[in-house]
Amino acid sequence: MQVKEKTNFFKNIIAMRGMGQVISVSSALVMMCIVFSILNPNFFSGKNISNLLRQVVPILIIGIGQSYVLITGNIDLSIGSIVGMSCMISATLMTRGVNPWVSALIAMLCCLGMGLISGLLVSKAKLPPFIATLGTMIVARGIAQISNNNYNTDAIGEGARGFRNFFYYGQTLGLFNTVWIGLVVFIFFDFILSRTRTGRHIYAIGSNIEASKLSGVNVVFTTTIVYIISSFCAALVGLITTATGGLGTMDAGNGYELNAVAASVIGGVSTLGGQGILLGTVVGSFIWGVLNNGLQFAGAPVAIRNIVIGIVVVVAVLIDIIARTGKVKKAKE
Amino acid sequence: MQVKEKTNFFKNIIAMRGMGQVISVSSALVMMCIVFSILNPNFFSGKNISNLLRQVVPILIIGIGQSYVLITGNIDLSIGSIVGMSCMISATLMTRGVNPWVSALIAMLCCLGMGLISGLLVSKAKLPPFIATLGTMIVARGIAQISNNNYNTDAIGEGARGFRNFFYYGQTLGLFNTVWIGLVVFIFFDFILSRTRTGRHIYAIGSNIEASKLSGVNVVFTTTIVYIISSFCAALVGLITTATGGLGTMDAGNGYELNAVAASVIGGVSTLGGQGILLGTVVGSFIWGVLNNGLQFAGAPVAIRNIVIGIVVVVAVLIDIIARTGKVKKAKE
Amino acid sequence: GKSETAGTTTPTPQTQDNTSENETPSGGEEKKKDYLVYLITMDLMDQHWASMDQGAKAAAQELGLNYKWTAPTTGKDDAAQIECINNAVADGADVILLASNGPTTQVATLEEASKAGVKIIYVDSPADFPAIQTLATDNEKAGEIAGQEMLAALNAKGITSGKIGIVNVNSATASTVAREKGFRKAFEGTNFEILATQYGEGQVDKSQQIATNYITEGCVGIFGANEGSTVGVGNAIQESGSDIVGVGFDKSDAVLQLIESGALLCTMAQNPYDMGYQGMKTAYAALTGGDTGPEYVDTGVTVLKKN
Amino acid sequence: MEEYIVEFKHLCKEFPGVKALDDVSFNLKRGEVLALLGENGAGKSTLVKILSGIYTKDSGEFRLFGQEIHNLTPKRAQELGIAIIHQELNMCNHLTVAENIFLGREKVRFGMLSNKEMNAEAAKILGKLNIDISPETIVGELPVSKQQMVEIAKALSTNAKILIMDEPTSALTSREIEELFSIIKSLKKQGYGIIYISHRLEELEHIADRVTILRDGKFVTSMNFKDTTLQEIISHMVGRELKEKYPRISCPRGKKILEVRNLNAGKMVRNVSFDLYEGEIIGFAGLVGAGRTELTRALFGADPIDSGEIILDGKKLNIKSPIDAIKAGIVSAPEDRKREGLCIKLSIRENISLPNLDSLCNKLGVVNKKKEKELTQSIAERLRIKMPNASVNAESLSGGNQQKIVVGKWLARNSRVVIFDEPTRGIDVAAKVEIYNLMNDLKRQGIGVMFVSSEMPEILGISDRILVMCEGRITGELDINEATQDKIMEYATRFEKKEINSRTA
Ligand SMILES: Nc1ncnc2c1ncn2[C@@H]1O[C@H](COP(=O)(O)OP(=O)(O)OP(=O)(O)O)[C@@H](O)[C@H]1O
Ligand SMILES: Nc1ncnc2c1ncn2[C@@H]1O[C@H](COP(=O)(O)OP(=O)(O)OP(=O)(O)O)[C@@H](O)[C@H]1O
Ligand SMILES: [Mg+2]
Ligand SMILES: [Mg+2]
Repeated sequence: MQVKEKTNFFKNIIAMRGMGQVISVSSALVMMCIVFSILNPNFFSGKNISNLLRQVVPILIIGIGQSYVLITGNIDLSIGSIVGMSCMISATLMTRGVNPWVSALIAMLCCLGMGLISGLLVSKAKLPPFIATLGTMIVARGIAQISNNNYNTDAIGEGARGFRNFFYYGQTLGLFNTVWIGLVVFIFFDFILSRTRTGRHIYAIGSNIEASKLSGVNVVFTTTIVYIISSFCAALVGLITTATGGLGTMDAGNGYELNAVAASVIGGVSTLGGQGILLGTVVGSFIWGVLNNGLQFAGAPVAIRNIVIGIVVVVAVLIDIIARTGKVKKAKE
Repeated sequence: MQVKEKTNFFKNIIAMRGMGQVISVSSALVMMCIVFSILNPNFFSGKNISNLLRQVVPILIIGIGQSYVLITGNIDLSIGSIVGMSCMISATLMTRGVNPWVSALIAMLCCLGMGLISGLLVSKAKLPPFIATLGTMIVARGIAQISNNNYNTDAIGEGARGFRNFFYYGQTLGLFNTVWIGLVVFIFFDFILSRTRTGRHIYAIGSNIEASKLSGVNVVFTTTIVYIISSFCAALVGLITTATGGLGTMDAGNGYELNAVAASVIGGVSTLGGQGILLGTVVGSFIWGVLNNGLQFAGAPVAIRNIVIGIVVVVAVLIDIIARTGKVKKAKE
Repeated sequence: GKSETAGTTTPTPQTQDNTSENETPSGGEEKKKDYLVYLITMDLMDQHWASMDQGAKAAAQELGLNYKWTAPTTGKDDAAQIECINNAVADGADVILLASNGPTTQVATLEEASKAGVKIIYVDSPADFPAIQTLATDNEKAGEIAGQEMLAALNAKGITSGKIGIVNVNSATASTVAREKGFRKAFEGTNFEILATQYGEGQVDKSQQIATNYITEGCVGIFGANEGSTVGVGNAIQESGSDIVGVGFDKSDAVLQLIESGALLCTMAQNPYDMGYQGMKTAYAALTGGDTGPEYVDTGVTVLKKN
Repeated sequence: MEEYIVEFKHLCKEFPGVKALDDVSFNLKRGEVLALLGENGAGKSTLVKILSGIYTKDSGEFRLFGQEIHNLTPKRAQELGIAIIHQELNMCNHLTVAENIFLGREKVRFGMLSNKEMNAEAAKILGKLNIDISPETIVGELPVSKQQMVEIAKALSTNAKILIMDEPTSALTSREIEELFSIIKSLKKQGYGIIYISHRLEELEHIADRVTILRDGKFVTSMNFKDTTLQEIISHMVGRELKEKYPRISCPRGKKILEVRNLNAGKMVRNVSFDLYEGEIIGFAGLVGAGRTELTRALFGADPIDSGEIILDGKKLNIKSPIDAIKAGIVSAPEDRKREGLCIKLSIRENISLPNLDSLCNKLGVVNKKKEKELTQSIAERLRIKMPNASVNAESLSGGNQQKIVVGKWLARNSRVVIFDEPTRGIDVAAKVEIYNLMNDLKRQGIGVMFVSSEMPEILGISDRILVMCEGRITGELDINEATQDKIMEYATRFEKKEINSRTA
C-alpha cells in the first residue's frame, strides 16, 4: 500500500499541468551539468555550487516577475530598467546618509509606482503591452540616470554593511542569504499563482480575457497587480545589485528583460499567456545561469561561447517539443 | 464631378484598414516636429532634414522586416544580431581584399541563411518564436564575433569607396542614396504585403493560423519566407552600417530588435498578428528618429532625455487610442 | 590621502547654476561671436563621460562658449555616434570634441564635417583623421603599467606562477581592448597563465560574478579593465578574504574605498575632467586664432595605491 | 397585469453603421420559456447581451424584477441572478472544466483555493446534467459539443433565476439535446424564467411557452406557442412565405467521383470505406465524437492518414495537406468557424478570396482587386450575406452570416467534392434553405457533396444516402427511402462490445 501511494504521488506530480516541459527541460539541465563537470571538475566543487546558486537568484527572481506578466498574455520590457532604478535610487539615498533600510524601502516604493503605471497603461489605457512597457523601460532608465544627476553613486559605505550582508554577502544555515531570498520569493509567488484566487484569475486572463471579463474577473485590477508584482521582483533584484556592488550604477539591469523572458519561456511559460508554472521558470533560470558559469569554467573561447549558448537555449526547448511529439505519436498507436 | 472624385479618393484612403492609427500617430509626429523647430530653428534647416531622413532609414528598414514577422503573429529578436553579422562578415571580407560587392553578397547570403533557420525553427520545429529567435540572436552575435576572430575589423579602405558611396555617403537627385534605398525597400515590400498572394497569406496566418491552413495556405513556407525577409532587411541595414562606419564592429545593431518592434507597434502593427500596414511602420520609425534627432537639437539635458523619449513613445500611441475611443463615443451619440 | 584624490576625481558640481547653458548670453555680451562647441562621447551612461562633461562645461562657462553634450542614448553604438556628429554639424557646431568609438569608424563622417568647416578635437579616443589636438590616455601603455604593478606585487609575495583572470567590458571597445593588450604584454615571458578573457559589459554585478568564478578557479591575480569591472573585481576579492592581487582602471569613490580596504592593489586613474577642460580651452584657442598647443596631449594615468 | 421578471421598453442599440435594436419592447415571466426568434442579424444576441450587462443600451427602459436598472455590468447581472450561455463559446481553454465553471466565484478557504471542493461540486453539477466529463479535464482538449455542455453547466451552477441560452444546441447532438430539454423543463417548474434562442425550430414544441420574434432589429410580434404554427412563425421571421424547409431535388446518379478504401487515421477513423457518386449528397450521421469530423479532416489532408486509399475520378490521391486536397478538387467547410473557418480580423472580402487567390492573381502573384470585388459580390449575393460592405471585419457579422462566409469561400472553385461539416450550425431557417439549395446546386452540377450534420431532420430531408458512424467506423448505410430517425439512432449506438476493448487494452 505504502509503495503504491508513493507511486501515485509521483504520478500526480508528473501529471501536474505544465510539469511535462519542466521535466524534459530539467533533463537538458542535467546533461549540461554533466558536460561541464567533465570539462572542468572545479565546476562541481562545493564552493562553485554555492556561488552558482547565488548567481542564479537574480535571474530567477526577475524570471518569476516576468512569468506572472507572460501568463496574463502580456510582457514587461521595463524589468531591466526598474532594476537600474531601484539600484540607483537606493544607493543615492544611502550615500546621502539615509538609513539603508529606509532607502531600500523608498526605492521599492518608487519602483512599485512604475509598475502601477505600466499596469494601468496596459489594463486601463489599453496600450499594447510592448509599447506601454517600452515607454516605462525608457523612462525608468532615465530616472535611474537623474537619480544621482547622471553619475554612478559613490560607495554606499560602512553604514550599509548590514544591508549588504542581508542581500548578498551574509550566509544563513550554510547558504547565502540571496539564495534564501530567492527561495522565499519562489515559494511565496508560487503559492499565490497556484493556490489563490488572484492566481487563478491570472491564468484565466491569459487564456481568454473576454471570457474572464464575462465571468466577473476584474481584469484591470489583476493585470495591474501583475505588473506591480513584476516591478517588485525587479526592484528586489535592484537592491541585491546595490548590495552586491556596494554602489549604484546607472546601467544596472540593462538587458535583463530578455533574460527574464528567456528563463520563463525555456521553462515552459508561453508568451501567448495562460500557460506555465513557476517551477519551470526556476529550471529555465538555472539553464541560463549554469550556461554562463559553466562556459567560464570550461574556458571556452569567448568567440564561440555565444554560439554555444544560443544553440543550447534552442536545444533545451527542442528536447521538450520532441519529447511531446514522441508522446503524441505513442498515444496514437 | 472632378472634385467629387477627389474627395472620394481621400475618403478611400482614410477608410483603408490600419489608416486610422497611421493618421493619428502622424499627427503626433507633426506636433513633435513643431515643438522641436520652435526649440531650435536649425531643426528645420534643409541640411538637418536631409540628415534626418538618412538617419531614419535603417530603423525604417528593420521596422519593415519586423512588421512582416509581427503580422504573422510571430516576433524576430535576431534582427539586431543579424545587422551585426552582416556588418562583420562583409567588412571582414573586404579587409581581406575581396571585392566589396561580392563581400556584401556573401554577407547577405549568410544572413538569409540565418533567417531560414529562424523560419524553420518557428514554422517546422514549432518552437515558440521568442525562443527560436532568441537562439538565433545569440548565435548570430557569436558569428559576428568570430568573423574577424573576436576583433572589430580594420578600415575597409579606399577600395570600398564605391560601396560606401552607394550605401551611405553618395547622393542622387539631391537626396542621400540611403534614402532612396529606404524608399525602394518600402515601396517593394509594401507592394508585396498589400497586393500579392503572399501578402494575403501573411495577414491570414497572423489572423488565424488554423483557418489559413484549412484554406490551403502553405503556413510553413510563408512563415519561413517572412523570417527570410526580416533577415534580408536586417542584412541590408548591416551593409549600410558597414558603409557608414567604414569597418565592421561586432556590436553593430545591438538592441535594434526592440527599436524595430517600437517602430512597428507605434505605427499600428499589432504584436498579436494580423494587423497593421507598412505606412504605419514608416511613421513609427520617423517618430523614433525625430525624437532622437530633435532632442539633441533642443539641447535637452542628457539626464532627462530618456524620460522624454519614453513619455513621447507612450503618448504617440495614446493619441491614437484616445482618437479611437472618441470616435466610438461619437458614434454612440 | 584618500580625500585628496577623491576631491579631484569626483568633481562636485555646483548644482544651482551650471545646468542651463541658456544663461551663457551673459558671456555673449562680451561681443564675441556666438560659438557653439559640441562634446560627443561614446555613451551617456559612464561616469567617465560625465566627468569629461563637467570639465568641458566649466571651461565653456569661463570662456563664454555655447556648449552641448550629446551621445547615443541607447548605449555604445557606432552608427548612432555618427548620427550625433551629423546632427551637430547640421546644428551649426563650430568645434566638436569627440571621443571616437573607434579609430576608423567616424573617418568619413569627420571628412564631411571638416569640409563643412567644423574643427575637430579628440578627447579620450582619437580617430584616424587629422585634428587640431588629441587629449587622451595611452591605453596600451596604461594597461602595461597595470600589468607591471600586478607582477611586482605577486613577485614581492614570492608568487611566480599561477592563473590570472581578466574582466573586460566587451571585445568591441577599442580602449579597454588596448588596456588588456598592454596588460598581457607585461606578463610575456613569465610563468603565469592568463585565462580566457571574460566580458562583464562594464556592469558591476556581472563583473563581480565573473571575478568570483575566477577566484573559485584559483586565480592569483585579477585585472579589471574599466570602472565597473574594477569594482566587481574588488568586491569579489574582498568577499573571498584572500590575498589575491586585484588591479583595475579608473577612479571612483567605490574603487578608492576598495584600495583603502586592501581589496585592490591599485587603479590606473585617467583624467577625464582635464580632457574636457583642456579640450575646451584648445577649442577656444582654435576659434579665436590662439595657440592650440601640441597635437597630442597624453593626459596620463596616475597609479593610485593605498598610502 | 401579470408579473414580469424582465421588462424592456423602447430599447435601442446602434453599432457603427448598423441599428442592431430599434425600439424593441419585450418581456419575460417567471416560470416560462420564451423563445426569442429571428433571422441572422435580427438582434437577438444583442438583446440578451444588454440584459446580461455586456452591452449598454443607447436608449430605452429596462426593468428586472420590477426594478429599474441602470449601468449593468456582467458581474452585477450575475449577482442579480442572470446567467447567460453565449452563442460563441467563451471558455478559458487552458483551464480545467471545474476551474471554468467556478471562474470569478472561486471557493476559497483561508485564502486558499479549495480545489477539491470545487472539483467535487463540479462533478455533481455535471452528473446532474448527465455530462460524462471529468472536472479536471482541460477545456481546450474537449470537443466543441462538450465545451458547450460545460458552458451550460457553468450557467446553471450560478443559481440564477433568469437563464439565457443563446443557441445552446447548435453544437450538441440529439442525445445531449434531450438531456438539456429535461433540465429546462425541471428548471421551469422551479420558477426560472428562461430565454431561449435557437434556429432549430423543431425544438420549440418540446419546450417553448411563448415566442417573441425580431426582424431587422425591430420587434415583430409576441405570441403563445400553442396559438401559432411553425409556418406562421417562419413567415413572421423572414417577412414572407418560405416554400419548403427541406427543398429536395432529384438528379440521376452519375459516375463514381470518390472512392475511399479502408481509411485509417488516428483513433477516430477506422477502416472507413465508401463511394460518392455524381448527383448525390451523402449525409453523415452519428453521435458526437463518432469521428465524422476526423474523417472529413483526414480526407481534406488536415490530419495525417495512417493507411487506406482515396481515389478521385479513378486516380489514387496522395493527400498530405489541405493544399493537396484543394488542388485535387476536395474542399471542406469546417465545423468550428471561429477556430478553423474564419480569420476574424480580416475583412469579409479577404476571407472569401483567401482560398481563391490562385485564380485571382496574375503570374507574379499580384491580386486583381477588381476580380476580387466581383467574386466577393457574387458570393455575398448568392448566399445573401448581410453586411454593411465587404471591407468590414468578419468579426462584426452575426454568427449566421459568419457561417455563410465559411461555406461561401469554397463556391468559386471548380471542385469535385465539397465537404460540409455542420454547415447550418447557427443559421436561421431562410439561410439554411439557401445552404440546402447550394448543396442541391452542386449536386446538379455533378459535384459530390458530403454533408455532416447532427440535426436528424435536415439529414433526412436533404441527403440521398446516409452513412452512420460510431466510434470511428461506418456502422450502417441507409438509402433515404428507408431511413428513419430510429434506424439512424440504432446504427449510431452500435458501440463495440466491452470485452473487445478489454482484450485490446
Ligand atoms: N460588436 C458589434 N459591432 C458591430 N456590429 C455588431 C456588433 N455586434 C452585432 N452587430 C451587428 O448587429 C446586428 C445584430 O446582431 P446580433 O448578433 O444581435 O444578431 P443575432 O440575431 O444574434 O443573429 P444570429 O442569429 O446570426 O446570431 C448585426 O447586423 C450585427 O452585424
Ligand atoms: N472521448 C473523447 N474524449 C475527448 N475528446 C474526444 C472524445 N471523442 C472524441 N473526441 C474529440 O471530439 C472532437 C469531435 O469529435 P468528432 O469530430 O470525432 O465527432 P463528430 O462525429 O464529428 O461529432 P460532431 O457532431 O461534434 O461533429 C474531436 O476533436 C475528437 O478528438
Ligand atoms: Mg446571435
Ligand atoms: Mg464534428
